[in-house]
Amino acid sequence: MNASHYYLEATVASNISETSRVNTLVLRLSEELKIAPGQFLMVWRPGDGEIPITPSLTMGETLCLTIEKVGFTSSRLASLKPGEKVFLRGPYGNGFNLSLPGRYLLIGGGTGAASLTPSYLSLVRRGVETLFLVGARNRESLVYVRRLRELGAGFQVATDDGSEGFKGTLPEFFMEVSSRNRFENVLTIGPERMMVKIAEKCVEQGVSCQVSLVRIVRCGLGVCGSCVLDPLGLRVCVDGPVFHGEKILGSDFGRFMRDEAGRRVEVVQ
Amino acid sequence: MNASHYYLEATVASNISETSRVNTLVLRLSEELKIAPGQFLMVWRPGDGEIPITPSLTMGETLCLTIEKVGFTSSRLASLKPGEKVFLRGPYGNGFNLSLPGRYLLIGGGTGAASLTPSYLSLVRRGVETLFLVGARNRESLVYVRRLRELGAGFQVATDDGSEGFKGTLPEFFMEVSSRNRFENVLTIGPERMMVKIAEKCVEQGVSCQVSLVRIVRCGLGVCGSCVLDPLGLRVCVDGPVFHGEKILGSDFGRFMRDEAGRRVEVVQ
Amino acid sequence: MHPGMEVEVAGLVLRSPLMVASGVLGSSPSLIRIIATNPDVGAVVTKTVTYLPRTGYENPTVVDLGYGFLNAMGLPNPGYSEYRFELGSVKKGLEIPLIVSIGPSDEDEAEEMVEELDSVADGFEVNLSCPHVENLGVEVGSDASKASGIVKAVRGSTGKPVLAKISPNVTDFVANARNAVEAGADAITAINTVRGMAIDVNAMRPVLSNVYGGLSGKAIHPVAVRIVFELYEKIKAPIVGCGGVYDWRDAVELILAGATAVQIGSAIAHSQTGLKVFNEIGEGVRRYLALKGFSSVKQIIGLAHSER
Amino acid sequence: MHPGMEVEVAGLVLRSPLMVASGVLGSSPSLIRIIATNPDVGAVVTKTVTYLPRTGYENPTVVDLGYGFLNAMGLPNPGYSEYRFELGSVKKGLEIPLIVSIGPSDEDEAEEMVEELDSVADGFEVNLSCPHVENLGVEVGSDASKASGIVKAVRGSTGKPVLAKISPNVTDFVANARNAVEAGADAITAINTVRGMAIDVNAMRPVLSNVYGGLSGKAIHPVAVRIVFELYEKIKAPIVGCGGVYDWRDAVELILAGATAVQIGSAIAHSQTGLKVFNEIGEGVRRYLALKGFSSVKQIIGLAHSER
Ligand SMILES: Cc1cc2nc3c(=O)[nH]c(=O)nc-3n(C[C@H](O)[C@H](O)[C@H](O)COP(=O)(O)OP(=O)(O)OC[C@H]3O[C@@H](n4cnc5c(N)ncnc54)[C@H](O)[C@@H]3O)c2cc1C
Ligand SMILES: Cc1cc2nc3c(=O)[nH]c(=O)nc-3n(C[C@H](O)[C@H](O)[C@H](O)COP(=O)(O)OP(=O)(O)OC[C@H]3O[C@@H](n4cnc5c(N)ncnc54)[C@H](O)[C@@H]3O)c2cc1C
Ligand SMILES: Cc1cc2nc3c(=O)[nH]c(=O)nc-3n(C[C@H](O)[C@H](O)[C@H](O)COP(=O)(O)O)c2cc1C
Ligand SMILES: Cc1cc2nc3c(=O)[nH]c(=O)nc-3n(C[C@H](O)[C@H](O)[C@H](O)COP(=O)(O)O)c2cc1C
Ligand code: FES
Ligand code: FES
Repeated sequence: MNASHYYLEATVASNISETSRVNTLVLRLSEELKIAPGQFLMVWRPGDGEIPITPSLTMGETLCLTIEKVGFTSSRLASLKPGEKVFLRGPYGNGFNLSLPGRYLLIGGGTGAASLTPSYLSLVRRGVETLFLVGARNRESLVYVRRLRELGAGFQVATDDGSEGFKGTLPEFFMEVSSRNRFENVLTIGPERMMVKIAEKCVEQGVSCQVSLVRIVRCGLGVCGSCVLDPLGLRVCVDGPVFHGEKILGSDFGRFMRDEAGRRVEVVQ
Repeated sequence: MNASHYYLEATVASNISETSRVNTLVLRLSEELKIAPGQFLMVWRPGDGEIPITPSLTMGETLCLTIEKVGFTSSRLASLKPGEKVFLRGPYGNGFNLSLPGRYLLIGGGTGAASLTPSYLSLVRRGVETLFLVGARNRESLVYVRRLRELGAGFQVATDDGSEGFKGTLPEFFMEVSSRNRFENVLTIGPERMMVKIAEKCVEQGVSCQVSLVRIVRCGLGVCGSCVLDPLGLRVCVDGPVFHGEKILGSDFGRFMRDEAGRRVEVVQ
Repeated sequence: MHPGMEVEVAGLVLRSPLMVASGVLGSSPSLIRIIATNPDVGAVVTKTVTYLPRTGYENPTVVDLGYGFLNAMGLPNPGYSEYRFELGSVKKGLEIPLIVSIGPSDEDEAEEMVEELDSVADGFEVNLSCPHVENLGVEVGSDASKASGIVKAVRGSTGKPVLAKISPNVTDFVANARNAVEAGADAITAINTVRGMAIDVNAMRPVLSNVYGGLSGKAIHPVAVRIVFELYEKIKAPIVGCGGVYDWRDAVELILAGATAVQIGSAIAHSQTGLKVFNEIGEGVRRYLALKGFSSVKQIIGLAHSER
Repeated sequence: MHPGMEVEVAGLVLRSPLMVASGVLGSSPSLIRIIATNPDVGAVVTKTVTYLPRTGYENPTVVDLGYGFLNAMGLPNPGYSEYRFELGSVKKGLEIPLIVSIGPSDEDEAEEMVEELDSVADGFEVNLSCPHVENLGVEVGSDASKASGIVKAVRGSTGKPVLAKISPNVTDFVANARNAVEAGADAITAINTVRGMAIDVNAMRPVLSNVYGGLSGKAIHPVAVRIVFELYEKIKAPIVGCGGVYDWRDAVELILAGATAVQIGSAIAHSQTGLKVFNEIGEGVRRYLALKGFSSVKQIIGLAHSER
């Protein structure tokens, strides 16, 4: 019974435009926040709603959130100005297991590139051999690559149209890369259809694969059931958001999710 | 915030008549109870009420309560038969400080002799030089002396009418004894008028004196205020029941208490 | 499985007196199937379904207080007809009764919903007590004639057991329970959540987007015990106790107070072990019965009332 | 002492918004004197006195739940005339207002008590809400005309501020508060305890000798916040918040909800530091005000309501 009653106050230090749809908020926290790579926070603006976000950088009292404007709340948050406040609760869920033996391949699609960065940095800091693939539709849609360059990260790019890096989707790039190099571990965040393809390939190749799932998160506490992954009955907010691919392949993963009313709907991305 | 919600169940193993007014219940507990000498328990029989009692013996899952029949609840409890149940919550309050340096003189009047026995045994077990004075009006009113003999305790008796041991009150016996021997510490439980006399003498002689006070204990938790010692505002149930004599001399100690309605009334015994 | 654990509520034979409370975990069909394999679960109550689909309120919808939760979900649900379809897919092979919770806002809705859902339900729980949704819940429950009309409509549309779930947020909950029983409810579920709210001191604003919400969990257990105890003396129908059951003592307390069965909600999320909390509580109840010399949980129902 | 902490309730100037709640620690006169030396205590509310002396209920009268207490003391008190005598002995030299809590069972008692007590009181709190004493408290409070009559009688017998303390155990607490204000109450104290009970599983009996009792402490804090918040929008009189204030956040939450001052009860016993809890809370409130850039606690009263 660990009360998460209290929100941490955070002030926007700057707001960086990544693409036309994605912004990164650099936040200054009122106190330090301990959060493992892959865990998420609930980010609240009174009146504007509250949504789950996996931070894209955590350093002492600085925290980055990379947010795609997909609807009301995310658009409001992504448009905040320096000095404005947001309120955070968490961390919630299970992050990535970064202590499995072997080399790591990280695959981030869209904002997933940002959300995977703390995992990347943690691995590299510990001297683990790591390759980071980031992808998007085109050069303009690439997220977080400037920040990754600033951080001196070694990463490779894929775009669907070839406007930068490898020409093709991330699953295609993944096949390409893994035909040349062997990685014992794959971590991926991105559109669910992309993740399911990668997870399937990993299972075929006997590679451990961890994916970070998105469902409608309301409570974040495991009580409301809105984030359930059927038919496994797993709650993304407490049993996830990170799952081992082989554990959820064959479920609704990549195929169905539930909307806000609990209706079963197809996964479109 | 340590919940004392739950009562411990205890079964009467035997009921020993000490005097016409006092009985000792030997209880078998459903689990072990940790209680320091001088701490008290709230003893409940549904329908019959609940009263504070300082145990007269604690050994693993055996517990003795020596109870004087002064009113409804105490009379009901003191009359229980083997096999009947009582329910205990606690321990509550602060017991005696038995780690002060020097020799100890224990002075128990009436049931106080019983309530002091755990302290006596604890001191003797640790090899501390200890003398135990027990007293009553007359031989027939002496409490717990049989048990003390069984336990092989070295103790001396005083009776007001001289029907056994020293002839005189316990304060008189105390003066007698302390004129011959020096004790650095006095512990006393008994009628309040007796305790106040002893405490006064101790202060005169520069001897540390700890007394165990009786007030109307309702909650035992420090919340209801029914056990307050005026004008110090000390709560007997949490700040006591054991107090250092010099801290409370000059207060209502030995003079006034509050009845169940909170009226200030004289201490009669 | 554990013969001493069997109870009967309003004609439903339950292998365990422990049920999953409505709305907790949302009772997605797949979860119902998983939960039903737990031998210490006697029945599942679904989340409350309404006539039309509801998306519920905006986040934040839940506050964790440690000793309980505050929630104002706003009854999100896909609507009764889609839900009926989903329940149909799990109903077959389910070993325990499926009690469908419904939140109709009037008699017509009640009738239509129950007629449709009857084929997938083993019983109904009428939610007269959601403290944070207008036109449903407490509003319905405290309007005696409306509540009565809805329960009558449900009663008239099914031969299956009907439970009415009442609110603690009223002066005279006994009258409400009696009213529901007179309208045809076979049993009373007590209690739904207690009205409450939380304000964040940094944001200086109510946390829940709906401002007010319902308090559940440990915090309301003494309230539930008290209401079950009083209902047991004042109404004839069996009572299903609900509110703050976190361990076997809490469950036993409600049964001694007069509950025939006990629902568990918040504890599932607050316990470290999730759904295993049912097994911990079940084992505790069995140990307790054995220790006290009872052969069936039925023997202790309402025992706190008797002068022994 | 701490200028930013000063508030005014119904004409009483308080050096701190924190008061001792009625009945906790019994407020013996000597305790009142001791408490009054604490700079973080703004006023003391005495225990509720009745017309005649009451010995209260048999033990057990209190249950410690960890996250709160259940109590059914039965309003033990020496009766108003003896209590007046005792209060007289502490009144002189007292630096903070002494608010005398009274529990009259009718208008005549109210009049006589207030006339007598007026010389020792700086204000009165009329207890319309004790949940476990028949003919007093909730019974009085939920009988609107009786409550109204009593408050009018009190109002008519003193020129000093009159607070009316209301119960959370009713459907329409707003009506009760409004009723009291219309009858002349200058402020509303919200809330008294929430009805509850506990059963001991070994004894298989209700723990409290009175069976039912009142729940206080952490458990009821969200209920108090909610009632204060709603009263702030619906009545004009100032509100004194009470219920489950254990730390500075709890106090600030009630003030943001609309309370002008805050009473503290259970926390005194539940905190490790006893009466120092007032200083911890006081310091916390001051730190909070400074951090948020306010110079006075008055500036944050009701702030959770504004759309900012
Ligand atoms: C664990 C986790 C981590 C996430 N991390 C990020 C991140 O780092 N960056 C980022 O841009 N996005 C992230 N998301 C997704 C993000 O939470 C949603 O895009 C956001 O909630 C949309 O809310 P909205 O009000 O703006 O959109 P709405 O207009 O309410 O809805 C748009 C769509 O977003 C989805 N959505 C809505 N509400 C939620 C919700 N409460 N939880 C999850 N999905 C919802 C639904 O599919 C909906 O159809 C994450 C989601 C989860 C579950
Ligand atoms: C810390 C402590 C330890 C005690 N240990 C012992 C002990 O070991 N043996 C023993 O015989 N007695 C002990 N007592 C005293 C015992 O609790 C009372 O004699 C008993 O409560 C009387 O209750 P009753 O209902 O029988 O009497 P009642 O008829 O209710 O009252 C008789 C008198 O007993 C006193 N009394 C009543 N209720 C209480 C109460 N709740 N708390 C304290 N005093 C009360 C009052 O002075 C009252 O006038 C102890 C008291 C305290 C406070
Ligand atoms: C997140 C959440 C959602 C709930 N949804 C419903 C619901 O849809 N219908 C209903 O009757 N009760 C609902 N409740 C109330 C519970 O069924 C139960 O009455 C209450 O939580 C008290 O039980 P507990 O303390 O064991 O949680 C909900 C409770 C919670 C915490
Ligand atoms: C032991 C105890 C005794 C109480 N006695 C009274 C009383 O005499 N009069 C009254 O109005 N309220 C009484 N109350 C209620 C408190 O004043 C307060 O309203 C309630 O406890 C909620 O506040 P808290 O959570 O800070 O304790 C009592 C509460 C407790 C715990
Ligand atoms: S979001 Fe509520 S259970 Fe996961
Ligand atoms: S008995 Fe209640 S405070 Fe001591």
